[in-house]
Amino acid sequence: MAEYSALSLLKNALTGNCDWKPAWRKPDPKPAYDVIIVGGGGHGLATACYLAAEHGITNVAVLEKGWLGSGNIGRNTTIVRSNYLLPESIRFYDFSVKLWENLSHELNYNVMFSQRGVLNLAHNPAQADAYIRRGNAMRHGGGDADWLTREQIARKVPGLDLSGTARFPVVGGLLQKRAGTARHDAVAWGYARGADRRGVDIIENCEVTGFLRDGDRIIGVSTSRGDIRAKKVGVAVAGSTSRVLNLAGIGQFPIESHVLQAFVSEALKPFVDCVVTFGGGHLYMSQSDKGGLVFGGSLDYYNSYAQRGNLPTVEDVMSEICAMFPSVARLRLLRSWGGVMDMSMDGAPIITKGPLPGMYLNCGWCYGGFKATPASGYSFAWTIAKDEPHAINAPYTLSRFERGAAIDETGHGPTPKLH
Amino acid sequence: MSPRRTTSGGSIDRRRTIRFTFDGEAYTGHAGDTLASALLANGVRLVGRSFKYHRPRGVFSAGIDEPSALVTVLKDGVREPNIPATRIELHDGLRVESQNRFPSLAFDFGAINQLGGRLLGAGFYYKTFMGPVIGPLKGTRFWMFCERFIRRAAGLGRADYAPDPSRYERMNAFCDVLVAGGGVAGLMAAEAAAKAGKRVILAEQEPETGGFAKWSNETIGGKPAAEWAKTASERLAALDNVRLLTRTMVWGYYDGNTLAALERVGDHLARPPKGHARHRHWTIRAGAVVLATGALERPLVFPGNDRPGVMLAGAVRRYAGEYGVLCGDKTVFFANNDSAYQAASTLTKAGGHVAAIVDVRPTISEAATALAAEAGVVPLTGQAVVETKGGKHITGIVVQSFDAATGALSGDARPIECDCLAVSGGWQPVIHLASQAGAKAEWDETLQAFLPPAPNQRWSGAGSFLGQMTTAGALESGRNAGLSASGKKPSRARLPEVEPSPLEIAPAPIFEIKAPISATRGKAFVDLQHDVTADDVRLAHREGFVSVEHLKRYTTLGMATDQGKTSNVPGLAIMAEARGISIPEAGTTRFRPPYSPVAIGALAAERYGNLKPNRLTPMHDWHVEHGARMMEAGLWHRPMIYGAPGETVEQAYIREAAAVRRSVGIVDVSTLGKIAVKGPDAAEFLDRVYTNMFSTLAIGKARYGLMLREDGIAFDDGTTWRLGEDDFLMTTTTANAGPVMQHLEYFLDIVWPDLKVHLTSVTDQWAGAAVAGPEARKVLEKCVIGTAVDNDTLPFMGIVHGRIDGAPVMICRLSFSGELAYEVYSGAGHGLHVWEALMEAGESFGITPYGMEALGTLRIEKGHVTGAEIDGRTTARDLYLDWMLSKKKPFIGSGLMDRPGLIDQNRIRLVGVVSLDGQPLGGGAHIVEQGSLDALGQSIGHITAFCYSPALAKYIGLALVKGGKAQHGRRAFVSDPLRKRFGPVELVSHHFFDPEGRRMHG
Amino acid sequence: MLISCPHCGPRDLAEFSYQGDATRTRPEPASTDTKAWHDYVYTRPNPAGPHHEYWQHAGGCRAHLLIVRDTLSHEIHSVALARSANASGARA
Amino acid sequence: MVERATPLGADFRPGSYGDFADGVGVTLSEPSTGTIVEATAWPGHEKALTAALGRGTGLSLALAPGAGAYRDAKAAAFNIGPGRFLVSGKDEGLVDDLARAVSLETGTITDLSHGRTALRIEGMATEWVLAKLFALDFSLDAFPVSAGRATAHHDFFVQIQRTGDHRFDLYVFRSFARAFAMALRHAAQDVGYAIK
Repeated sequence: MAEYSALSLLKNALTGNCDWKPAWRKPDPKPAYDVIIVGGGGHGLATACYLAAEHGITNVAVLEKGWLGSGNIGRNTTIVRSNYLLPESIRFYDFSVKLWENLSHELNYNVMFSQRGVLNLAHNPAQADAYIRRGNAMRHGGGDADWLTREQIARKVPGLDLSGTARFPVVGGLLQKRAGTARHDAVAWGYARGADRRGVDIIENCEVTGFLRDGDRIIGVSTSRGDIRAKKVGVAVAGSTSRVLNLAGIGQFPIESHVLQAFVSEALKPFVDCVVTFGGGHLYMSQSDKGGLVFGGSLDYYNSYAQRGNLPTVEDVMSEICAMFPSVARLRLLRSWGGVMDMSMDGAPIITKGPLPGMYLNCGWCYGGFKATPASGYSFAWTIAKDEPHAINAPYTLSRFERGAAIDETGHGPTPKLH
Repeated sequence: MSPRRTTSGGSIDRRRTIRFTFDGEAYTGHAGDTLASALLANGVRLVGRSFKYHRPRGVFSAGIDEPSALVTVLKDGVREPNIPATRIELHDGLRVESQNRFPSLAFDFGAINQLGGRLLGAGFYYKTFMGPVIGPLKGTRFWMFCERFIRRAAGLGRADYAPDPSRYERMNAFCDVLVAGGGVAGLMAAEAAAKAGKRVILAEQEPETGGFAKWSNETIGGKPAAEWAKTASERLAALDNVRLLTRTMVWGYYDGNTLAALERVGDHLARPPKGHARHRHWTIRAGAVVLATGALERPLVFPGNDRPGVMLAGAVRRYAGEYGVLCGDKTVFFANNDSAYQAASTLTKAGGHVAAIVDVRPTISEAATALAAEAGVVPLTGQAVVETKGGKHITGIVVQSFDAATGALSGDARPIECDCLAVSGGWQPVIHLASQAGAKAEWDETLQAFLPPAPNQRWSGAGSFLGQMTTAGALESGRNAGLSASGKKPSRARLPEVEPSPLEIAPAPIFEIKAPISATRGKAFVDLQHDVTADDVRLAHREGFVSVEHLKRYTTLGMATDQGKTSNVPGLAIMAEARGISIPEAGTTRFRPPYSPVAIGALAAERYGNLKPNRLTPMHDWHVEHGARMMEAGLWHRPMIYGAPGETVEQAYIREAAAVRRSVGIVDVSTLGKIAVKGPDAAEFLDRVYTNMFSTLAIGKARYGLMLREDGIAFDDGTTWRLGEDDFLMTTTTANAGPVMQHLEYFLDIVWPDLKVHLTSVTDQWAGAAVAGPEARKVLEKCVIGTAVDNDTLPFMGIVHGRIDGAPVMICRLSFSGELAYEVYSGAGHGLHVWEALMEAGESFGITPYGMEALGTLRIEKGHVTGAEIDGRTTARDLYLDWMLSKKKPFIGSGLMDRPGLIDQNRIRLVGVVSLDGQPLGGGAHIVEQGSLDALGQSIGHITAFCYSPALAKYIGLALVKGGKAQHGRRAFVSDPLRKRFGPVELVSHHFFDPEGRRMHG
Repeated sequence: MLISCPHCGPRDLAEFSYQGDATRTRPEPASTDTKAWHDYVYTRPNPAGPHHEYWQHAGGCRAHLLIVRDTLSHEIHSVALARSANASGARA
Repeated sequence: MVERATPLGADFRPGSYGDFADGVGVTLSEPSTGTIVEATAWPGHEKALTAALGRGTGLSLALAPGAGAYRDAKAAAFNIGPGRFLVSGKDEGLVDDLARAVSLETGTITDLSHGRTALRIEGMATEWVLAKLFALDFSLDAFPVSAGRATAHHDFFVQIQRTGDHRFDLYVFRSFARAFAMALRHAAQDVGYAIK
């Protein structure tokens, strides 16, 4: 019997649920490992899991400063999609969606990936063209994309303001059917358990306070629980990248940390089926399995490590949601929170060997880290194991800025707050 | 045996009867009632169903902390779900429905979930529904199939899709001192600050100030406490420097002492007056804040603790004291502290009957014993409730001896009959706002509660928020906080007198009675709304979800609409015990805004239904009157076409564009960004920001300019006019007017502060009309006076000043269309006047107004680029504008524009596209070298703009294609799978029409 | 958040536009040192703590401000008009 | 002379609106401003500029941020930024007078007579209505008569001068004027308003 299944649930229910094992062990750190992953978020845990599962590298430790999954894996709006414009992005995120589709099985953990679709609304002909360009790019890249007319949208998403008098009337929408939502915490826990069951040590409350060096080379880390040596050190601490790189003496880096707020309403009976994004502003909304409407908007637009948002952004987001769904005005905001985004200079991530010998870096996820979790872990594990990038992360170098090879989905250039 | 109304007492207005319905059934209550008190007064105990197990639930609290009695309010033709009955003021016509039940509240199919209790524990969903690995339900299908049913069962209330007709508004306020909470401490603080001459705002979430004083039956200053509070409140309301806001909850504490509050202006009215808001969202910038937000009572955790009739002791007290409602005929109190004895006393005084007091402590204070005696009972000390009896409401309890030190139960289980069980597990200060403000709460061993952290913004605390649980403490700390917020020292003046309070409010450290649970006893709930049990907490512990955040996420503890107001601390205590550590070691969750749910419409209020303002040109009304179909361009509205009856969009723009090439057309270009660039260094400045030279431009001439970003990517283009030696008028694209202005201001303020240049946005100062076509000059000749417009006076790129029909105009000979063309600028207030004069002058030439579609057609024919090509990723070279990159001087972007990746010939670059099958091309379509709709080829680029060209009589477009110029003459295909279009095209030069520019120079 | 504009006084965050890190030095305009330009345009210290940054009071007096603000607490330590701050060499 | 058209449109017509049964709380109007000019001094020449503006308008302008001066129905000026002033006058010739008065050594003058639209709000509920839109302290102590403020309500940039205890002149970009008037009217619904 699989550790987790309907049968095991029944068996345990009959015995008072006393036999469940911890989802992951709580080991003390060993003095040395083959690979250390700094950062027990989604990407770090996925990396460890794939190192063990795909490359047979099991002498691995994941070091987490606080509680596991406490970064953006635990504070995002749970959307999974690959509706990108540029070929590099499409290739990477489509690969990720494919991994998502089998993830619950692979991990024997229900991450509740639900392909409910993501619909981007277009409000004028120019915006429609831009979305169609993107949808066509997705189709040419091998992915799925459909264009919906206003009538089709009306059937799919009741409650949207589709009147001609709307300030931003809907002219159509780009639907990616394979996109959807997943249970974010379950992804962290599932990967943690998957890694743990394959022998990886997951060490919580273990803050990296410095890097051990042999000349230029990184040979381990100092932590709040002692020094730990490793042949390779992977860093996957999006949100804190600059802080951790600082410990390695890297003081300037193409990353800014910004706060992004997210919101959830009170739980409701099913209200909206797919993920909807509003083109008249920056807003996206979906509904969780528990019933809360989950939504978010733009960054707060200034550097922050505070996980604490500000009021004008709250008001902007609420205005947009009311413009999109006029009935939502009557519903109530239950909770808001902030996550710290690793905003890169072109909006695309960095997954690379380096920048120091013995170090491997995974960062710069901007808004897009959650959906990337499987592909990020997969390709980062590959890069660490083989010392060269996988085809999907080959463009995500650090040197691309100096070479003039930015991967700029929005076209906003080196203004991180706008990506 | 049921709850009922007393014959007298309380502060409700018994002369005013109010009618309301609950689940369609008609009831009455009195003015001053909440829905909860009125339902209880009517003997209604079953009010809702719980989230997961659909267990019957009743009113549990008397305030904002209510976890169980959630209802849907039907008003204004819309549904408002999940509103606590304890927060709804009774008013005539109130209609309310219970929720999360089917088909009815009393008989709910969902209750079947209770049978699967152990199966449905914490983490249940993560361990199953992964589905088969093969077959039609593989992948995500099986989960999605199950999810449909799970979603229907989950959720609480049902929302509808009818737009909310209510009005909401925002109010900005400034004050020296904001007092959050209008209980005794808050009233004292506000008065002290007001007397110190400060501008004060006092916000109280309830309809009346007073807090506990309203129902405590104590005296303050020799008067009944309720009366004292009323007088204090009236005194404050009479002061000019005090704004007293009731029904106003401060819900968010943001940076820089900015606080957010929600005033429920109209919820208690049957119908708000015309134009008045339902809710008002206050943003308050406070010099200092006094947090006097009080404390909330905690329940105890024991089997069956969720049955209707199990309530908080403080709530039972409030219903008796304030509403004249007895929550039962036979009430048992169950406590670990003395506050339950005050409640019992109040209940007795109101005419209620106390059946027993069960206390987990082995000994209790004399004062408590005395209060018990007044209530006619001897407290059952050292005992605990281990079971409740009953179905849809409580009918009795079972008690057993309890060892407070070990938690062990012993001896006989003794039943006690009752219909209400009033529980008190101690008090938790409402520290949410302080926690939001930034710091971590601190555990207090004595009070067994989290106390507010040391302030890290300008706030001070007062009253039970600080753990000052007595009225005397509230009076004193309130006054001191008010003084301190006013920058004054604590006062020694006499405070109003109160009775001594020898009671022991600090509780024994008991949170849970661990009695074996069973089907009949019921589960021991921690979070009543989300059905999280003590066993769920222990299961989370067993599976390693031990950090408080993991506990919360794994079990959903504290994540319901009440945000764990009654459950957070007990949950934490149970986890701490399981881990064998102290509560502060186990941690506390961080509180996030809002303190309690806030209507989303209230937060959006200030937009007035218009997310973005409409920006209109001076000729807007004319366009609309003349059949224009308007389209958005950023905030602007511009004519897309001027449709004649029966014309399609395509027919209209072809007609308009053809008219321009044939005779003359006119288009509104007022939306172009315009910036006055003035000063002795203006020319030097322009040399630095444009890639090409402007210092060499002659006065009275214009030049086309291109700007790059610092990273060397093309940013914006436009013409800049030299009106004088030190006076330029820069034009930008419509979309980039704001960003360009900001870009220029940044460089002037930060990079080149030594340059003497002033910038002013004059976009709105000028109306612009472009007159284009072979007959354009003749039109101007007919109406312009004060200047000639011939080729010598007004050559290409020349500027002249004159008048049209009395209005001063400035005319520049510019061409976007490739025709002989002029931009006629006039003061915006004269724009329509000049436009009409031009129309009249052009009448004999068949002047045709044209819109954006025709404008686009004309520019595509000429191969001019716009935002579709300058899309933030293209370089000047990609667009074949390298001739504009001056080699004589550096400019913004010159440092990085030559990076290898940016000069790669194989980048996607500008080409022209001609449709070879006579079909339209489609914006956003891709270009492929081979393939079909069924077997999509590899994309080598995309179409940025297309049109039917009347001049060339075919469909043409602009595209960005790999290799650019090298592809000229090549065959390829347009591939547009989203619109199911695939067809042959030829890639050609983007200069389709009159490449030498003879016509515009003509 | 309130920002005390040296010209306009304390104003709401919504009136201001964030203009980013204020510690970088722009290379000489004619410099062809791509690395120097790269560092200026693309890299930042991004500290967790006091941060020197520019804001524009876009919805007010339009002036750019040099602000020192803590990125952990959002507490603002100092605000100066960027023009005078840069001119007087007070720049970090 | 060609009359300058108002951007406010046909909806902005005299009458009483909103909840005015017990009288109107505010009155809205479009005051006639022949000239609106932005005048900016080079750093260090602020004093010379205010003096020159004084010569052109007869106003005596202090040099403090936000300071302003007001002569009923004649001219008004207030500071809107470092060295920057918004000047308005009834007379259309004022723009030429000011251009003559302010030399290039002192600063620059930019004509915005067509580019900005003034809206006047007055009445006992004025501060209440304006507080809905602007995060400004409208108390008399914080915002004295004749002082000015440059501020914003979302996409609306607005420059405000207090011209009476309960009277303010609001200068907005002309293209936004109609939308702004709508927002103002909406905000005044609950107090009742008249358009003059």
